[in-house]
Amino acid sequence: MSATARTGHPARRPLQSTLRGAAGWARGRHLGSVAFLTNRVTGLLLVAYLYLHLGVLYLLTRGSGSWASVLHLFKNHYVLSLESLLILFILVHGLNGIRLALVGSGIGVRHQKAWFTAAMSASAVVYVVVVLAMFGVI
Amino acid sequence: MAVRVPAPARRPPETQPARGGSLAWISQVVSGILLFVLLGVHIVMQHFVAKGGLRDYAQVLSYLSNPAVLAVESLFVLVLIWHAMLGLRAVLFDFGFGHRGQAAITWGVVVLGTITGGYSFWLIAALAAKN
Amino acid sequence: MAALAHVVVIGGGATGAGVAHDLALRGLRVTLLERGELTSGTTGRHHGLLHSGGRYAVGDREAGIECIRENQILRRIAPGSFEENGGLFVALTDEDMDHLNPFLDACEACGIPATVHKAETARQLEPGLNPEVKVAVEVPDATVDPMRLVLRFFATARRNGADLRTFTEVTGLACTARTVSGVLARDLVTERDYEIAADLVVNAAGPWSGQIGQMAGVTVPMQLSPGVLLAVRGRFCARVLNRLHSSADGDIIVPQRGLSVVGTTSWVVDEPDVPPVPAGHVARMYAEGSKLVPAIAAAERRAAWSAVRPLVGGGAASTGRELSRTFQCFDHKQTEGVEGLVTIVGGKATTLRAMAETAADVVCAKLGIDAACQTAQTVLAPHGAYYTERGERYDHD
Amino acid sequence: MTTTEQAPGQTRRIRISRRRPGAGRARVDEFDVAAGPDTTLLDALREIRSHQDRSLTLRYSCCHASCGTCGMRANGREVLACVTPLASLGSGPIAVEPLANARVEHDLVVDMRDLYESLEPTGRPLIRQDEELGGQEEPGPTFARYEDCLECGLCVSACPIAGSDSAYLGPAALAAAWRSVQEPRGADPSDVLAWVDDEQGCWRCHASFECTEVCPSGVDPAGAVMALRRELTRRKIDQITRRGRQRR
Repeated sequence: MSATARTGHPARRPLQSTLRGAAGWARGRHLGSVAFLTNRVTGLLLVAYLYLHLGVLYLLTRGSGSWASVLHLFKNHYVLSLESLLILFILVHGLNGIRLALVGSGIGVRHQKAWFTAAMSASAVVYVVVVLAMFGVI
Repeated sequence: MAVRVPAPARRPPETQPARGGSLAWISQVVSGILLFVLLGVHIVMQHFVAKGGLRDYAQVLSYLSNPAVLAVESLFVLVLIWHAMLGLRAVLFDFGFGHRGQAAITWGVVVLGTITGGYSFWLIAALAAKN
Repeated sequence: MAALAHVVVIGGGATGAGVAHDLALRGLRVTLLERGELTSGTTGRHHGLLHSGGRYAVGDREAGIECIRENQILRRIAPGSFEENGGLFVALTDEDMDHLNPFLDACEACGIPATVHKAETARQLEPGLNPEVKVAVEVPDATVDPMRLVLRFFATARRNGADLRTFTEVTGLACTARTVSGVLARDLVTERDYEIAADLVVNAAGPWSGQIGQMAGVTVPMQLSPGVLLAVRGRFCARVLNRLHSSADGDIIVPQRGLSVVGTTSWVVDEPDVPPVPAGHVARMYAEGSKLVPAIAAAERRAAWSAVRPLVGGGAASTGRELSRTFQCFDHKQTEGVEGLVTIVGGKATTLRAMAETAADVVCAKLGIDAACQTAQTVLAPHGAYYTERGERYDHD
Repeated sequence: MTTTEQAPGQTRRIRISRRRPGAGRARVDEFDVAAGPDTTLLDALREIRSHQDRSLTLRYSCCHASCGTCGMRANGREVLACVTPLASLGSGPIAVEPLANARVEHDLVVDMRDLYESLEPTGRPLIRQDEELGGQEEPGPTFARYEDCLECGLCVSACPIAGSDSAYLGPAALAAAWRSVQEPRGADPSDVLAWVDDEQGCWRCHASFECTEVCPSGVDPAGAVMALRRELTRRKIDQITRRGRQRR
C-alpha cells in the first residue's frame, strides 16, 4: 500500500477541502505551531519581496534616471522601516530554519521549544542592532 | 523467564521508489544553509567590494562587472529561487488540493521557477553587458 | 437444517464476545446487541490481569483450576495480546509466611506452576519491591489489555458472520406464553425501535443481567460487587505483584503500559449503572499498594475508577469477597419454566472462553444442534480488524 | 455523581456536538451536570448518557488512559475524556466535539478505520521487548510489554497536516513505524523505512509538534518522525559514500 492509496476523505468538494486545509494548519495551539506558522508567513513574505525586488531591479535596465528615483525612495524613513522588517523576516525565517534543520535531523528534538526561543531571541537582538545601525544611532 | 515475541507479521509494502519526498526536504535544508552563506557574502560584497556600498547607478554597473560578483550573485539567485519554489510548494500542498492538485502544484512551481530564473539571469546578463 | 438457528446475544462485554464467537464458529447465525460501544461496561474496566489462578487457588479451587487452564489457552489463541511478564505472590510479614505452604499446595493441586524465590532473588527481580519481602512465589500471571483482547473475539465472530450492533439498547423481550421469541431493540443512533425474532436469546449483560432477566420475569441469582482501581503514572514493577495472603483490598499491582494499576476494593450494591468511587477508597489503594511497592505512595494519580463484578450467588453477601469467582449458566426453562432464554453470568475475563463454551453447549443442546466447541483451537483475528473490517451501518451523506 | 469522594461542588454546562447519519451539519446540545473537583469529562458524559439523554453516543472502555477509546476535543483541545477533570477545562461552558481529521459516525464517535489501516503496514507493534527497570544492573530477563501507543488518534486529530491532506500517513503510523525500526525483532526494517520514505510519509511533517503535545501516553510522534528522517538521511549518505568508495 502506497502512502497515497489510503481511503481518506474523497476530494468531492474542492473549495471546502481547500478551506479545511487552510484552517487545519492554522489551528495549532502550542509553541511548535507558532513556529510552524511563523516560518510559513515569513517565507511567503520573503517570496513576495523576491518578486518586488526583481521588479525594482528591472529599473536598472532602464538607465540611471529611474534608478536614481529608486535610490531616493530608499532614503525615506518609512521605506527604510519596511526594509528593516525585511531583515527581521530574514533573521526569523533563517534562524528558525536552522532549528528546523537541526530538529529534522534528529538533533535536540526534545528541546525544540528551547531552540525556537533561542532563535527568536537571537533574531530580536540582531534586529535591534541592525535597526540602530540603519538609522544611524550607532 | 525469557520471553520471545514473534516478529510482527508485516504486510510487505508495495515496492515503489521514493517519490522525491526526501529530495525535497534535504535539498530545502541544504539550500537553506547555502542561502545563509550566500546572503552573508552578498551583503559583505555589496558593502565592501563596492567601496561605500552601491550608492548610484554607475557603482551598481561596475559592481556587476566583477566576474566573482557575477558568479556569486548568479548562484545566490539560483539557490534562492530553488528554496523559494520548494517552500511555496510545501505551503500550497497543505491547502488540501488533493493528489492531482499536488502534481499540478509541483509542475506549477517548476514553471514559475524557470520563468523567474530566466528573468533573473537575463537581468544579470543585461546589466553586466551594459558596462 | 433449512435455515440457520438465530441466536440473539445481549451484551457486548467479554461474556457476549465469547458467546458470539463460539456460536458463530459452530455455524449459528448470531446477532449481538450492545447499548454502548463494545467493552464499555465491566469488561473494559477490569484490572488488566490475566490470572494464573494463584489468587483463588486456596479459597476457591474451582476458580483456580479454570483460571490456569484458560490462561494457557488464551496465550495460544491470542498471541501478542499479553504482556508476558509473569506474577509474584509476595510475603511481607510472618503472618503472610503462614500462607506460603498452603498456597504452594493449592497451586500444585490446581496445576499452577509456582517457583519460590528467596528474598534476595525477589529483590533482584523486582527492585521496587518492599525490601522487607520474605519470600516471593512466581506464577504465570500476565498483564492483559481488556479491551483489545475482547475486540479480537468480536472481530473473529464477525468474520464468521456475527452481526454486531452497537449503540443498540434492549428495551424488552418479546414473550408469549412463557416463551421468549425475540428482542425489542432501540437503535440509539437513528432512534428507531424494532423487534428481532430469535430462536434463542442469550443474556450476557454482566451486571445488567438481572434487569434483562426481569424483562422475562425470571430472577438471576447474582450479586453486584464493585471494586475501585487506581492507576498511577510510571511502571513500578515488571511483573504483576500480589500480596501472599487471603484476598484483601489493594493487594495487587498490575503494570500496564506506562502505568501501574493498584486494586482493588470490594463491596455490594443494587444498581449497576454509574458505580461510585466511595470516599476513602483511593487513599486505601495508595496505602495498601505502597506496602508492596513503597514508591507507589508518592506516585502521581492518573485515574481512579470502579467496575461492577457480576458475581454468581444469592443471599446476603457482605463484601462480595466470599462469593466464588466461577460462573454459571442458567437455562430459564429449567429454573422458572421460561423457554428461549439462557443467562450466563459470573466468571472473570480470564475465563471468558470457558464461560462461552458452557453457554454455547447449553444453547446448542436446547436447539438440537450437534456442533463441537472449536474456540480452544482457533487463533483470533487481530483487534484492529474490529475497526478495519466494519461494514457501513448507516447511510452517510 | 460518579465521584462521591467529595460533596458535589458546582454545576457545569457542557455543550456537545451532536451528529446523526444523513443529518448534514452537527447541532449542539447543552447539558448541566453536577461536578466535584475530581469529576472527569467522561464521568460527566456517562452521567448525561445515564440520566439525561440515552441517545448520546460515545466510546469509552478502560477509564484510565489505557484503551484510548474516549478521545475527543474539549474546548478545542484533544483529550482522553477519562483522565480530563472538568476542573482543568476552565470555568465556563465546555464545548465537546468529536476528534478532527476523521469521519464522524455519530455524536462523538468517529471512524477509526483510516487510523488502523495506517498502522497495519508497520507491523503494528503491540508488544515491546525493551523493558528496563531502574537499578537493574545485570542483564535480566527480557520482558514483553505493551507499547505506549494507545491507538487513540489524538495525534492525528491535532496534526495540522493531517487536517489538510488525508493522504499524509500521519503521526500515529509514523510513530509506530519508528518503533518497528527501533525494535525490528528479527524483521528487516528496510521495508518499513521504504514505506515512510515518501512525500506523504515522514517528509511531509512540518514539525509543529502538536502530536507530541496532545499524546496522552508520552509517545512523542514528532520525535519519531524526526528520528525516521535522521535514519533515512544517514542511510542515503551511507549509500552514496559506499558507492563512491566502490567506484574508487
